[in-house]
Amino acid sequence: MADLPDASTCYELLARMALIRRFEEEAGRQYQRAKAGGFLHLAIGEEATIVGTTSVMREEDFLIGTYRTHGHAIARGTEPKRVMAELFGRVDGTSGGRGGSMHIFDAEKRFMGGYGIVGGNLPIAAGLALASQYKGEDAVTVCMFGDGASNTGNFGETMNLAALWTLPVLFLVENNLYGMGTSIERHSAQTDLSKKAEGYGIPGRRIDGMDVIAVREGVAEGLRLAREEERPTLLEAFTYRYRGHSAADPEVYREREEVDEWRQKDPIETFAKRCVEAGVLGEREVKQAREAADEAVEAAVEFADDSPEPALDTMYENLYAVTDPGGWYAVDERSPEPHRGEQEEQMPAAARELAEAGAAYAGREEGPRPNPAIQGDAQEGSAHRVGDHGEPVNAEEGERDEADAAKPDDEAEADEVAEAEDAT
Amino acid sequence: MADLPDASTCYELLARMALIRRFEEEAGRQYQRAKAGGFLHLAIGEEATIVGTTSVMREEDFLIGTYRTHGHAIARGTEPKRVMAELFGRVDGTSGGRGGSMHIFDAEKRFMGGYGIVGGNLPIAAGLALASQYKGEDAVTVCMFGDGASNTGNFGETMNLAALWTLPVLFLVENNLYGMGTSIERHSAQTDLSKKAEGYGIPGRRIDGMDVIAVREGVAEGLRLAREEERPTLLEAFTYRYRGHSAADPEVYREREEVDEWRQKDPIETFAKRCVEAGVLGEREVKQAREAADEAVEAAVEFADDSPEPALDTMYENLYAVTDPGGWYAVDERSPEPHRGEQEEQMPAAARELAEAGAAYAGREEGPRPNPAIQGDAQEGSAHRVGDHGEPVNAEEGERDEADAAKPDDEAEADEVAEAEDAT
Amino acid sequence: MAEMRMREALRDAMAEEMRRDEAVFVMGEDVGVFQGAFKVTEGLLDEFGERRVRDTPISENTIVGAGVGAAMGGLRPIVELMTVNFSLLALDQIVNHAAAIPYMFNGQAQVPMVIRMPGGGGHQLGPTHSHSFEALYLQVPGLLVACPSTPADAKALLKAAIRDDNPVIFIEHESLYGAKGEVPDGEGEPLHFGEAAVRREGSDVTIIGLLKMAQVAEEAAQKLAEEHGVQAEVIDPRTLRPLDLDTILASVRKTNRAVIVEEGWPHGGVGANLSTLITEQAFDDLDAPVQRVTGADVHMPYSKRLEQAAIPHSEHVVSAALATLEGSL
Amino acid sequence: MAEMRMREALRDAMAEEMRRDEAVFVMGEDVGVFQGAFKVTEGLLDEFGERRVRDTPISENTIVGAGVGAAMGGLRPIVELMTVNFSLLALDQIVNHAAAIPYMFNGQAQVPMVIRMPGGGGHQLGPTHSHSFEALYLQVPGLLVACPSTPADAKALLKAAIRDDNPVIFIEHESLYGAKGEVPDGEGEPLHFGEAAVRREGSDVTIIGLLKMAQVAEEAAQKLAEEHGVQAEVIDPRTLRPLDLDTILASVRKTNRAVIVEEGWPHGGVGANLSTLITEQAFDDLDAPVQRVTGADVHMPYSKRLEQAAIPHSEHVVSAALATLEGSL
Ligand SMILES: Cc1ncc(C[n+]2csc(CCOP(=O)(O)OP(=O)(O)O)c2C)c(N)n1
Ligand SMILES: Cc1ncc(C[n+]2csc(CCOP(=O)(O)OP(=O)(O)O)c2C)c(N)n1
Ligand SMILES: [Mg+2]
Ligand SMILES: [Mg+2]
Repeated sequence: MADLPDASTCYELLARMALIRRFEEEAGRQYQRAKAGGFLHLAIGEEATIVGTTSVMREEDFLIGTYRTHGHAIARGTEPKRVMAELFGRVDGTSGGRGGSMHIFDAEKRFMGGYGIVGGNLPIAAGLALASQYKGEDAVTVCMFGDGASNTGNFGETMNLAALWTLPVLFLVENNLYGMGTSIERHSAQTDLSKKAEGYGIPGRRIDGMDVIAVREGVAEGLRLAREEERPTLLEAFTYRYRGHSAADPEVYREREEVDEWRQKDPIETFAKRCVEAGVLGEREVKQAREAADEAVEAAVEFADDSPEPALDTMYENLYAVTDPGGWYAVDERSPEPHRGEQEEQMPAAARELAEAGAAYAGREEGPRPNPAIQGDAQEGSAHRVGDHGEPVNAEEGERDEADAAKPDDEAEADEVAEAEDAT
Repeated sequence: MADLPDASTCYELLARMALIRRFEEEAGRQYQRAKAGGFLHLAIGEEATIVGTTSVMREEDFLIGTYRTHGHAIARGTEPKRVMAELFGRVDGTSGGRGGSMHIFDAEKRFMGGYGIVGGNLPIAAGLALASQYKGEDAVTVCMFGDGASNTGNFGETMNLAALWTLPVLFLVENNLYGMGTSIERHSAQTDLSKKAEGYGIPGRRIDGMDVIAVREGVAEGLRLAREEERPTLLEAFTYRYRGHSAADPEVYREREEVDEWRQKDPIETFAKRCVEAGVLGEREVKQAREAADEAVEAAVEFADDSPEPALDTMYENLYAVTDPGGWYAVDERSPEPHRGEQEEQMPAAARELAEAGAAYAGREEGPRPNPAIQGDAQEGSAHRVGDHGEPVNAEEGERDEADAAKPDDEAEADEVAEAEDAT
Repeated sequence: MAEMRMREALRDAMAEEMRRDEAVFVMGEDVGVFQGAFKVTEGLLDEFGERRVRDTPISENTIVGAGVGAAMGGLRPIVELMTVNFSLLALDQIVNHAAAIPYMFNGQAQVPMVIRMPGGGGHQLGPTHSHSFEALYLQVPGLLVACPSTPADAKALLKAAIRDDNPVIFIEHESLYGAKGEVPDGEGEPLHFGEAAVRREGSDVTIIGLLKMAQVAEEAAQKLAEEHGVQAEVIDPRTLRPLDLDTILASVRKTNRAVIVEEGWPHGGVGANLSTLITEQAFDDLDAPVQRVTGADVHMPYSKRLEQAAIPHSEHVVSAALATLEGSL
Repeated sequence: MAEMRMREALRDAMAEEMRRDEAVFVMGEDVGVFQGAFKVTEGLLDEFGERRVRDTPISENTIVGAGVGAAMGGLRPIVELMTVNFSLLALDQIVNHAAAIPYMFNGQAQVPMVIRMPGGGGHQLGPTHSHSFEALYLQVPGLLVACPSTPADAKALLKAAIRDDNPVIFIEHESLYGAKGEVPDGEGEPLHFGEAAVRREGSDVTIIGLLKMAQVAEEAAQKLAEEHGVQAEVIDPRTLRPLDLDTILASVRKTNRAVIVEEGWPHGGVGANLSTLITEQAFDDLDAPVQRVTGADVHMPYSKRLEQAAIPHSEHVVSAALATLEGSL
């Protein structure tokens, strides 16, 4: 096991992970209260992979991720309140309320998004790296994506291009063993994802994504290779999401026991314990990190609550950059001319009601979100899954049994768990 | 070196390769005379890979290829005259004149196309294999594609799916060292293409694509694995196209010497020589194979010339299968209602002229095709490149010098040649 | 008649056709163990097993392409793309392969497959998850395009689509999955493609709406009657390829006015196409230019407020209808 | 003024902008060593070297995506897709990324890139290589769409596109690459997007044509004048997003009749969009329904005869124009 860094670094790592965890739990809670809408993908359990990575990046490096990147932005230095405001769809959100949970972005922190299309960020990462190389800057682009994304066409295309052009990029697959409800054995013929890019000339390495120190080391070496030798790498970090894919996920595809086992390796608990045992941090500091997180997240909610909703007449802002001369001098006949319904005073009653409810499933202002699985609105994700204290509810036994009944092959899944353990 | 099969098999292999060669040479000539239009991609030099493959396939197996598949169809048993008629755009063509050179198809011979989109045939191959597996039939699908196609997103996606579902499919990459004008070192980070699918769980193997016997053996084993063990394989056959990518290709990207060296390994010459030396075939039989090819191709041209052009009122035929009941009972308001210009008597003069010229570059009825590079019509491919006897013309010295001047790095290219030689 | 939700009607259509024809199978991301991202395939894995209900990797172009190949090989795949937004990744297989193959190989191969995909806005899914691509698909020769708005139509059209020998783009609306409606008992009859439904009769103006906007059109007609004494005729085209222009024209010839409401982008949309067709064929019958109500010309914003303002509501349709009547009331 | 071919004009535009701005570079399949599939990038590798003229693997979605990333990182990529037909493979990056990013990230990132792609029919390239996708691209908010028909416009529009901070779809027509025309000497001025060109003045009917069809429109006008005494006004929109509807409307208000000619598919095409816009804005000025002449609703057949019959010719435009004048001549 790798050595711990100095005390202040350890504190920072712990505090950052705790902040992200608290933020995510609160986001889940706010989602239940219908303050946040759309899909909500939480990365609870994956904090070591996130924070380990960003902790060894330089300010000028680029980070680019997926639709599960509240934590990534925060790890990169974006204020939690701006992420929360984005979830609330407010003007002070990272994307002014336009992007939502799946499309967080912070140019200043070089957090380059937040993308809703699985695999869509890979070629963009290659392009960012190309820009750095072209300009002779020594920034590295870190591109994070899921195990499921490694099956997309973009994966192969981008690996080849990055290798061919020796781009300064580090690919990091956050292998949480599932792409939505499909376990890795059922979606990828090659379950050792670190090998998946070798055929394109990109070497791979596996790291324990639950151990923030191991992640730091692996990423630091990948950054070095990219920065100094212009050699892209593929890192596979084993990690796990405790929550469902998104809030609607009834999780029929995995066993409660599997989740519980991974919880034993909780990246925050284990790291805190290790720091205390090694005498690097005291119990007091651990507590302090937690409390700081509580405070920051509480403030974030307050801030987000106070932030105004975007005005209707901003509908077309930033759709186009209006440049001149040589650019276009006139927009066409319908945009950004206001469109029926986009004028404040003309907003139709039905729309106003829905909008004012501020809810994905318009209902009571702050009432609990109805369970779409029952209401008939289940989606890629938006059901009732989170308990009062932000802890995942493993549904009542009755429900669970039903879920189990849907499983084609319980044994196969038990095997998966075993293998997954071996892997980390 | 593997043993030769019996005499009649050897004769059949030789005759089939000679037939394809003659066919392709004649196609090139007819293209120069503007009897064939569009792009013309010849596979001259690649006959051993084609014929070696089909010679060990069963009747019920599927073959699917690219836009360079005149030979593949003929190897599968399609009559040359029907392929020629397709090049001429006539009703007796394999696709009734609708598909052209890039879209040959023969359902009866289970030659499943002929696709103009690079990489587009890969997922379709997986689907054909799935159909066989699903129905419990033991047909194997052989999917052929180029080195350039191994960079497409479809490649990675399809490899994974085929491996995951253990589909009875054999992937065969016809590595002719170039994707259009881009040499393999400049388009693929991994130049050992047999390794390219390992990351997806598909083992690879390299074979000498200029040796019809080596191809037979490699493919036979791949077919066995697919058929008996439901294990897909990736075979990389080293081969070479003597001609340009298509007829317009000025070939500035490679040296004349490289082409000449590959010609030394000519699949037909070397195989004929070996057969004769081994006493399996006599000179007379070799001559007979050539003459049979001459005759068949001559007959093909005659047949194609006599075949009528499609009537305008067939414009919408086979756009839709009109099924009933439960299908659609009516087409919509514009198709297949004849459209302006689709009625025989109303065909506009301009169109009639162009159509009657029968030429891609409408000009004299049977005059030589103008050189688009000069005329300003150069394209993905359609220039004057072929000499009187179907042999590639290495352009006059003057032109060649100009072409060389455009090369950024002659040395790099020399290296490529060297490496390419190593590779085979 | 039983009342059921659209997702159940769709599932029943698939299950019935799978029972009827062994060649029919379903594949897509999370259609099996997960029971479908929107629970439309719920229960199918249980009944039909992994051979016929196939979870796929995230590989849209290859999922569709494998469907094309399987269809050419004699099967009848139902491919689910998790949402229309991702169908752009599969467009090459849809347009250059599925739609082109029967024609370019002159009928030697057919591609009897259904590509189901839900879309639309209204759930704050933001810019990458709220598209309406009806207008994109209706352009393509060789495809059939369905866009049902009721559970009964959804079931009957999906059955027709599965039995049809052409590639069918079957567009569903995420907001309608939970919508309830009467569905005929038993297996029911497939619904012919190319038959529009007249949802409400009226003499003053014709309102045409599809998918979720079929509902909005009906709401608008209700309001027009109650608040303005205007009798609107409401038409749901149900399929865009083939399009039942006859029914639409007959209505416009009667009302002399038309409004089209769609959720997609304004430029080159369904409305532009319909408006042109109506104007070309019934120019002299029109007392006012055809009006369109469309989604806003933006990538759907996440903010509930902006999103709601970007989607058509019945008020917009009412005001468009009144505009066609200006001077005549 | 010097006479040059469109491919040379395009190359000059790129070369001049590359000299002017180090951030501009070109990438695409065979743009370098091969000198471009259609020789548009001829000579650029020589002048600018491999860093700025980059051959890519065959990976359309990733080529465009890498362009998006490079643009976000401060460069100004010109991405060449070998033909429009292959752009379907890149549509996710074009629509869900290039077009959406500036908006969905609220202006924090811009995507100043040009995606050049030639298309169109007429060379017997058959079903997978003859598309006209203007109508597909004009639908998408966030994109600019150019479709020049003369060497001078091609040069000036491409320069404007390269300097513009928005993602631009730059559609070229394969049949026009060899077409000659006068091009202003020297660097010349970029041409503003959203300015249509009136190619010929006339009072009887307005004919709108783009790309190759701008030529066909002019031929038709010639014939109308010579053979029918009809004075047609010919307009080339030059860009479809933004669209200079003002110039078109001004003409229609004068002639009271319009014909649109395009090479693409009839359903939901450029013509449908324009016809709707004209009818909406100038309904009372129209003496006849707007006429469209479009490509046939098929995947382009290879046969020269069928292909020619599937593409609009001046005769079709003449007959459409005469149809708008029926009764008034
Ligand atoms: C191209 C595309 N296809 C499908 C989806 C729907 N989808 C969203 S997340 C997801 C699973 C992705 O799994 P993985 O890459 O492992 O990331 P994780 O969610 O586990 O972080 C799917 C299928 C999508 N957003 N984009
Ligand atoms: C998706 C796509 N991109 C680009 C092209 C243009 N193109 C036609 S052939 C070719 C090169 C293909 O090279 P390879 O796969 O090695 O096959 P080969 O021509 O050598 O047989 C290219 C780029 C195409 N047809 N399809
Ligand atoms: Mg995952
Ligand atoms: Mg090749």
